[in-house]
Amino acid sequence: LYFPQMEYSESVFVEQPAGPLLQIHALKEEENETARFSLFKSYPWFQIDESTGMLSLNRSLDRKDFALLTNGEPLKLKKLFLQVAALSSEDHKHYVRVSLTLINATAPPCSEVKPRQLCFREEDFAPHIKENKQPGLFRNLRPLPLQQRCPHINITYRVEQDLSPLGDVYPFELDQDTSELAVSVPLDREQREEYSLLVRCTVTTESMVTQVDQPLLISVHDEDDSAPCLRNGSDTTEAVVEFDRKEGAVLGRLLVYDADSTPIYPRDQSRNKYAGILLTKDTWIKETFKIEHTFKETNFNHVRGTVHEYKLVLNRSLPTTESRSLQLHVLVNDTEFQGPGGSLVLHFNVTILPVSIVFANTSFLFRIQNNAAQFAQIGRVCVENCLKFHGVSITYKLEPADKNLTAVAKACHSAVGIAPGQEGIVGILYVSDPKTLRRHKCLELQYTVTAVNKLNTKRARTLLTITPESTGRAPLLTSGGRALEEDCPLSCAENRLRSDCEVCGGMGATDGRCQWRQGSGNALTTNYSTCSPTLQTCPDGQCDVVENMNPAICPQDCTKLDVIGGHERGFLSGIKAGYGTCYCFPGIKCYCEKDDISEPMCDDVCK
Amino acid sequence: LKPCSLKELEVSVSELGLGYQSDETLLFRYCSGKCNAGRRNYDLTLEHMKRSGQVKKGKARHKPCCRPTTYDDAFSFLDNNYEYRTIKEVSAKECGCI
Amino acid sequence: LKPCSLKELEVSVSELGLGYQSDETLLFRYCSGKCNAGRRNYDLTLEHMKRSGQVKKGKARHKPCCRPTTYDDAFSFLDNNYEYRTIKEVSAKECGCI
Amino acid sequence: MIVMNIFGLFLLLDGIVHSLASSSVLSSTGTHGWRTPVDCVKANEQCAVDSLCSSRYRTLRQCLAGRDRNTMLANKECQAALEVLQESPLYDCRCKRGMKRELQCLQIYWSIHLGLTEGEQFYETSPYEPVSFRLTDIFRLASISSGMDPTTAKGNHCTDTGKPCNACLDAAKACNLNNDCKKLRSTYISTCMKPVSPAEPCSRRKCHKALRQFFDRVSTEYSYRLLFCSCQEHACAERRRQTIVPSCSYEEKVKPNCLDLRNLCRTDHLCRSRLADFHMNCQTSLYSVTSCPNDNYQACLASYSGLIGFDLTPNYIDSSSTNITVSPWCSCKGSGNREEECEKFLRDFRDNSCLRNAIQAFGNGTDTNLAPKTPSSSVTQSVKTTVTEDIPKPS
Repeated sequence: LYFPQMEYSESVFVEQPAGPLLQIHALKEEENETARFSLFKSYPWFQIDESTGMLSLNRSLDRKDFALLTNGEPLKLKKLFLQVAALSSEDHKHYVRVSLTLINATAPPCSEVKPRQLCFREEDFAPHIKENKQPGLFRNLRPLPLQQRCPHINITYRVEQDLSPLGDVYPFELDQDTSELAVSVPLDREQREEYSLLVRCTVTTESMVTQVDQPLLISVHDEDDSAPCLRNGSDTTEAVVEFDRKEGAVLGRLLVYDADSTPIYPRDQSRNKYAGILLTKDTWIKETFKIEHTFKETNFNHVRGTVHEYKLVLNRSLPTTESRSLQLHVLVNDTEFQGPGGSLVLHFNVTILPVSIVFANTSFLFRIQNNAAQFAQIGRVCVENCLKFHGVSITYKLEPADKNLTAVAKACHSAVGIAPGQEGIVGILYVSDPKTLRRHKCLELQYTVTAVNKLNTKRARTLLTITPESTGRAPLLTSGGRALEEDCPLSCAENRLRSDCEVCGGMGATDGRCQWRQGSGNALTTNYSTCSPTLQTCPDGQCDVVENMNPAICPQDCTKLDVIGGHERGFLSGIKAGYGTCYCFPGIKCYCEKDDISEPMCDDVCK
Repeated sequence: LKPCSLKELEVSVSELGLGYQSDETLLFRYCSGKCNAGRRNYDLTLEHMKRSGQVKKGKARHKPCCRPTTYDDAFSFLDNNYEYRTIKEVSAKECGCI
Repeated sequence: LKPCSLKELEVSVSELGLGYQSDETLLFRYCSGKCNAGRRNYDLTLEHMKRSGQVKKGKARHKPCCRPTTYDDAFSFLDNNYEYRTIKEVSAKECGCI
Repeated sequence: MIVMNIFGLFLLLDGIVHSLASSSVLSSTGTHGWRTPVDCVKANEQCAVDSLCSSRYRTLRQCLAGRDRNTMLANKECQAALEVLQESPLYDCRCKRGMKRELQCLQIYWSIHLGLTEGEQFYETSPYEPVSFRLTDIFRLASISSGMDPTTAKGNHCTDTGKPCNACLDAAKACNLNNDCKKLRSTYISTCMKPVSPAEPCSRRKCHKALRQFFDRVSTEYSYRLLFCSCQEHACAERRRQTIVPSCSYEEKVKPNCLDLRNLCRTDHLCRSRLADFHMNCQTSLYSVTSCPNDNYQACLASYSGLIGFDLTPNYIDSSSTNITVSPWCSCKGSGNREEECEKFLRDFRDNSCLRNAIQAFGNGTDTNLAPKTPSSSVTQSVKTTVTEDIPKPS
């Protein structure tokens, strides 16, 4: 048994005479079912006929009753919820809720009742019919209390079907005497899940004939009566593992369709449940791969269905040396489909290629100004295909190519360092000891750079040459003959004016001089003016591993401290946008201020 | 000139001059006035030291200044591009001669 | 000019210029230096308000001043008339840009 | 269709036991006389000192806490406990929004009411006492502070000629001039805008908490103006949409199913209560001038704002200034056979004439005497009935 609507509702006026209120219907699921109706809680005013399901008012509601029902609160109307039970022959009870709006006023005379109210209930829930079930009556169109109260008004109904795109004739019949609608044949939701009828009601009084139309939308409820299918998709796909060897990497995906709808709620009891099982006993396979299954609603010619996606995913990171081919089989099973063909098998042809750690170029050549500051970035080294790697961690090591160097040459070679950048994929070369470079006027530095894969110590080597160059620029002197640089701050970012910036060096400056970026715009902008060690990498919204070595290098990308003045912070660090010029006192705070200060204003109060 | 105390002015965020564009307004409170009664032995001594040349002039301040001692909580607003912004320590809460 | 910090000078009590005569000496500590990194949104805003005429110049200070934030404990000594004297808040303990 | 795995004992006691579900009508056989409802914390304290009541209440809680709640409720002891508790003040106790120990009060309320109702109800009875605020008061409030009174807000544009009126901007200005409002507004904004990690642009939980604190503590004179300001142009409507910082408190990458979201809400007593209150006070009523139950706009606005900061946080879905549409962040995709129920749940937000009238009335500072738009017949199928032609009968 099932009720053909989510809830019933009707209104009851004070002093409304006893009589029929609502016809409750229960439709059969099985041929031999019969329904015995009852009220879950009995009330002095309401009763239901055990066999017909007619809910009626058996004595009218007076003002005292209404006060009792509203706990004495001065309300105009009160919602009372009844629970109607329908007991089926196999002693199974089903409930539906009836919401009665009790109105603390007497019913208006029939002459004041509008045709629409005579024809249709105020608040009605759309009916639904379960697919593949027995035909039967499911709805009484007529508001029964008004039928009783205004017998002299003749009401007739006609039901018309809209222009159905599928051209089919709707399986519904209207009993003109009882105004009850019936479904005449079992329905198939996978054919059509909604019927849009037009109910035409004609109201005839002594003086007037009025016609009132109202659409009626009947939905068809689903049950799991469709098997999984591929809908001319494939059950096999290739899955290649090469550069992306990281846990969680998606290697391949296959789709399975189901004409049934799959509710995602309630989550744990979701109907039409699908399982995807990897058919293997091999522990290596079980530890290395897993199947991820998701589903979502889709549409098969105006009817909701479901598309299930099965993804083959790496369950752990694979070493670069791993190399093999295998075929994986996945059993897809519609656990609730009773009929044949409830499951099918998907196939993933998996090929795992080894990844070699080699340097493509036979050697690396870099140049660096000999007045480069500490932490000036020289360049990046990277093994072949490194930018495609995921889940492969490489460490880079720098050693002088010549084992027996002089002390000075050794010192020169130790003036350059290498740091792991970008999730340990590249090696960033930087100046670690600029003074040594300058003091010893170091010439060409020859290194062997070794790339080692952390997981299996596979390594690769190549030559790397760094040639320090002189800028040929004489240092700027102060009026007193001292190198201007000595008055400069440690960090380029501290310079607020272009004039100071371009005469100073600072940490990270590649050619010994800071570089000024002239901003634009009069409001907050990502293109704010600022003084940088190298505009190539600072500011670029990335606080890279070398910039992160010292707060004085590039606070514009790395600061997490206060920024005063109009600004917008970078997502996790740095200044994404600023007003005018942004300058910083590393380790303290940064400022973003108008940069056209002609002369600092210092009135008598500020001295 | 009145003694150091809290003054207030209703201004729009754009009028703060920080670069934010928003028509929202706030009460901007600032400290203004003289600190006659705020001087300590320290100030007298320092003034004397500067006069007697023991301490270079122009470097150390021998008078208290009328400044905020605490600031209002951070102020958040919606700017004219419908982005939310927050400004810290923009308005004084209490003033003092320090 | 160095940032705001604590300086010290050994002086005799008489040299304090407070009128006490005693040959005893003490370490006189004072605050001196620039407050570059001390300005807040308050200062930027106040400066802008003064420039734009919303706040009268010469009344409110739009820059932090380098001043003591705490003072040494009271200092007692025997003056030249063999009387014991005590002076409070004569020497700075900590400095800050306020 | 609600298929109930039946309480065995209820079958037996079907005709006798009168445990009323959602309305506080007393058993039909005996009239217990009417009790002035007390708050559930007091009712619990009164029950605690009554040995019979306290032991039965303990039993009921064990019945409800049991693994298979329905079978537990079917046993004799549980049933007897229910019977006794219907006589105690616990039976029709209520709670007040913002009362001390509100959560405890709600926990007591639901511990009783979950025992009385059969399975999941679409509309649950609100645990909160009805708000008896007279309608006109809140609108006098709105008209005073919505810029009509020059003293409260600087340059209140709504009266300036020429400049487009932006009532939401004026609401923000008024808030910024009130210490409490400014502080709590700045707190929730900065909380909701603070990145947590690369994968988490904000902490939704902290943002919700800060929003709840704002709407609980700031006077409705300021909070309603920010939330329900009336707009004539896009800038104002977008500012109104941004009021609750939707990027953190409202939007999510994937839209959950609304029934799923409702279920999540109902696992938390506070959210469950606020949703029941919203349904109770904002459910479109065909029998009232304003479409609101008992013509009480204030109750509807209060329960709408009471939902903000919970899983079901609603918000304006666009920055259109012509029509007001609010909705929780969810869809009815994947509802299976419960699509109609899901659509109905969503319609109670998106197509709710009571809520819309209440917001518009507040925004315009109008009173109910100005007849609002005639309430559209909200036949569940939400398609208008058309009366085609009147043909006088030939005499």
